[in-house]
Amino acid sequence: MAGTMSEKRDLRLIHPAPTREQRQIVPNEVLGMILFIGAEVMLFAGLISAYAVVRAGMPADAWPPPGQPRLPIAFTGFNTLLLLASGGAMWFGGRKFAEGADKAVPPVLASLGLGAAFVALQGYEWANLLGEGLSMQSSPYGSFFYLIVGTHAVHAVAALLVLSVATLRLRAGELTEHAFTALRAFWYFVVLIWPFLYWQVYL
Amino acid sequence: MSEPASTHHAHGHGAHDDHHHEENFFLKYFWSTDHKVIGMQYLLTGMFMALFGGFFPYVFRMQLAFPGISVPFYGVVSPTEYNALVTNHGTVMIFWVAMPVLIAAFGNYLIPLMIGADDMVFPRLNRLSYQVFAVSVVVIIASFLVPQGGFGGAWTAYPPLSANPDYNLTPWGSTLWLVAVALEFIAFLIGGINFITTAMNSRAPGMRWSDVPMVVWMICIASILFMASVGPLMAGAVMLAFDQNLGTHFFDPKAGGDPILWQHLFWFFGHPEVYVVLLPATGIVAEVITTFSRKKLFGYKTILYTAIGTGVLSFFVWAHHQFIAGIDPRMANVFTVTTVLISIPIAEMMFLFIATLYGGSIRFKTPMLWALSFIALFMIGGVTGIPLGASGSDIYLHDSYYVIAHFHYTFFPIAIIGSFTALTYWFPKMFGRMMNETLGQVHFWITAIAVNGIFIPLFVLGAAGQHRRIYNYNHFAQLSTPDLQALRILATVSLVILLLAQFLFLFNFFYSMFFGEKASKNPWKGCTLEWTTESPPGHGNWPADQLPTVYRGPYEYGVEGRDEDYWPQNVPN
Amino acid sequence: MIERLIQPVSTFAGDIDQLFFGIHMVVGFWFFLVQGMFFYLLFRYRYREGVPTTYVTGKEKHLKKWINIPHILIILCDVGVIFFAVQTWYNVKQNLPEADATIRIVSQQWAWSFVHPGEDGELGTDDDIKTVDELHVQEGMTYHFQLESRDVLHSFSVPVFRLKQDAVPGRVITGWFEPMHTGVYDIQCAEMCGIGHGIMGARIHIESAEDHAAWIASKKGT
Amino acid sequence: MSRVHAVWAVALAGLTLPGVAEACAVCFSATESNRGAFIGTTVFLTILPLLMIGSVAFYVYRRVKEMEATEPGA
Repeated sequence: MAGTMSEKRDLRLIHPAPTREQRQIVPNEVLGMILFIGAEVMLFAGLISAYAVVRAGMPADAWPPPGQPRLPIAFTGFNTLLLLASGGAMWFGGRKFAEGADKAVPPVLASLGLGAAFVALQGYEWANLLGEGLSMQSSPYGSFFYLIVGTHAVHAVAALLVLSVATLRLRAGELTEHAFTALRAFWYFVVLIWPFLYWQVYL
Repeated sequence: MSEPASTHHAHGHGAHDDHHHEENFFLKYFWSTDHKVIGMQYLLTGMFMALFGGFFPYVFRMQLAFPGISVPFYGVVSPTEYNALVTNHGTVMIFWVAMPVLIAAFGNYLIPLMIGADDMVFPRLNRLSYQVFAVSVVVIIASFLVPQGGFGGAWTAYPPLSANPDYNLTPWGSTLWLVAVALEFIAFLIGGINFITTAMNSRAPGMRWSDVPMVVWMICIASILFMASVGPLMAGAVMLAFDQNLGTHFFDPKAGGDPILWQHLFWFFGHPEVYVVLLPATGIVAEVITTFSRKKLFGYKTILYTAIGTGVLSFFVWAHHQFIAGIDPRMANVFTVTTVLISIPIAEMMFLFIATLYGGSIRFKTPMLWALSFIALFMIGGVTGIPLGASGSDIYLHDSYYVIAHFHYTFFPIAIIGSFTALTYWFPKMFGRMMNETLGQVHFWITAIAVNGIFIPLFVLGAAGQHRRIYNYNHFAQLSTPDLQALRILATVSLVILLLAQFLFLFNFFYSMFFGEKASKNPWKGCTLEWTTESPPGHGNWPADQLPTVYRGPYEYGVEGRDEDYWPQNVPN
Repeated sequence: MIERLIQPVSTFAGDIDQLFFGIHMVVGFWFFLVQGMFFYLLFRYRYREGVPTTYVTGKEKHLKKWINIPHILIILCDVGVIFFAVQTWYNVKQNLPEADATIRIVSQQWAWSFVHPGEDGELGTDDDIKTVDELHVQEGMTYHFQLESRDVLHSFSVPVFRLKQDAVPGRVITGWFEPMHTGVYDIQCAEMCGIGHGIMGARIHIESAEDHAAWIASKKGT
Repeated sequence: MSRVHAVWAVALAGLTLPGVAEACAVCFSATESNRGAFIGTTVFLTILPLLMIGSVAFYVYRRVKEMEATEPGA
């Protein structure tokens, strides 16, 4: 079909032997999760920015507001370690997956247990603080505390629920490697953003 | 959506075969995971919302031209209703017309077809995206029907007005408005993830980065921008919802909050959002211009770089919406620089589109007319952005009708002309029939002339000091002169003409859908992959054994020494 | 261009009008040049039977210069625009000349209240004059204003001054103006503030020294 | 963006810096720390998405290179 006049240009326009097979550059599930986590990071960045602005707008002696309870730094510090341990267990589960899907189940269960303990202890802390008079309405201090920590808690609970279902599928050998990677990535996000929030909100 | 665990793979056709049995109507059109059906759902919902959001300006422009009259088909407009109408005109047109039609409808419809895939990589998430969007449509419509009526605090929803029912007097409307917007964001977040993943991983064999059609690139860049900017606004929306309903004081200065903070979070999203809808429209225009001028795109990579440059810069310009909002005046200097600089990549992109015409053989068919009018009109919007971005003149022009005229000269080309360009161009592919060319051209000329009749008077009114969102200018001595009123009437008459002309389009659209001339596979002789399949494409887009392979770039028109003046991407030689 | 539509009445109004005019000249030049080129190309390369298209990729040096040269020129124009814009902004918003008098402007849904210094020229003394929707100033005097809001955001806009400033509840925002001509002009609220936003106007009375003194005297003891 | 852009951007930022360094004459009310927080979070919110997009783009770029290196045909 090509004419003789400009064979050279025509040849240059044809790619040298396109590869027949099609490959994913980054696995679908993983890429989708990376994008989702990016949006989530921006959500938390927005919350933290809002917190920083309101906090900076307050007089120095009004933050935390007088008469309001102080946040339990040590207790939550211990809790933070629990959550980090959970992240470590999840990472270990990911390594074990290479040896077989069922090998990954115990570390993942341990991770879920630690994560659930974290959520439960945070809930206990909330109940105490509410009892002591720190509520969402009592001051911007309280509002931001419950907003930021609560947003993280929603993520943690949602991740735990999804991961529990995924663990069942993992045990049945139905969970694909990439889906497992994507889910673990979300858990790492939940774990790793927490120390940053702890630093900003508690310290 | 923390489980994108769909095991569907781009070419895993075996899994699909059991779908080929006869599906009932509900499953086929409401529960489908086919990207074409979802794209069509988005398109039709967007068109419906365009009628909804297009009726509002008719009502409030009638009120402005003839204050106090009983508007035909509506009645007398009260200040509350006026505020709700202008607020929701903005919200609906951007979030329920421009976004769903340009990004979701054409993104869904075109991306798999243009990159030679059989569907999106996460088809079920895609369906979920539309379902969330459909709920948001119901919520925004419901916000008008609740006691005290729809939200009327401007589409920017600045607190404390939006946060406190004592101030805005629409306790239900403002909450529903916020919920609808938040749901809509979730829908597009899910959709955007799908678009980017699909475009990256499902490209046909042989399709390199530089073989991807421009519109796919643009939709992906827009989705990235959207996802990177929406987070802070979601954070702000949650805080605003808590302020409205839980008695918190995030934005209430009396209890230690900060009202400027919302503007901070809102415009961080709000300005990139402009480019989120602009880029897909420019992508559509690029496709149409190349096809109808029979020319390769002038500087494919440069256009891509200008789009990326625009995207990067769009994160640096947002505070120009706050020059006079009580932010630190020193910040205005920095944002003036970035805002004026963003004109450079956009101007360059327009130059490149115009340069594409050089040496072509231009056919003035309806889609081409729309695409060309996009360039001509968008340039007016572009150049009038400079006096607004320049802090010194913005002191006067801020919140005046000059702003309104400016952004309508950007958004009208983007949302309306961009959508018409795409609709008229891909109509044969979507419905397998051609639209009526004569009706299409009549509709084009009426619309393209009427739109100038609306917005050029508004530039003058804005320069004369008329501010936005005021339901009756007779309260201001300097604004109630007969000269200015004549301009308002001119704008209103043009608007009515423009709206009436849209019925021509609707007739053409639905008539051609059923009775139009049958379209061939490739009626415009385009090079991109969507023209290599049937019109309309069947389930799976191509027969399973005939998925295309790509051998060259998307715009090889007029290659010397060939019999045909186009060379489709999938033809080996 | 603006001054033909609405009179400039403050000392910086002329600067803003000039900036507006200057920017429009620059962008107008480019706009008509590019539109001219656009329509020329549309006409020149319209479809004609048997005339083939030229295969151009956009990498050709002799064609690229048509993009690159305007590109650099536009950057130069932008630098000019930025320079003058920032200069004007600095004069109006960042710079604060010595004041002859200070007034307080309090906005609320949906009215403006103004506090003028009385005969002693000091704000916050017993002889302050409070008015609603009516601001009285003397021509040729430099005024500082302290802008406050009681409830939601408002925006103090005086089109003849080319001045606009949002009022933020919880903050006191300071700005300045110097009226040049006597007369009565509109004040508008330029930020959506609720149902009555459309009627939230006021009038500014710019008076000569004698008239202003007479007005102050007439308010004495009220 | 080309190097020309970067040079211009730096030059222009330099032009406006003196204005930034100067004390704020007209914003008496909100505290200095609040204004600092606004500027700080502006920078933070602006840079963060670009950093994230940049690093993901770099990761993808490296994956593509990696895959091309292991490609059987190449």
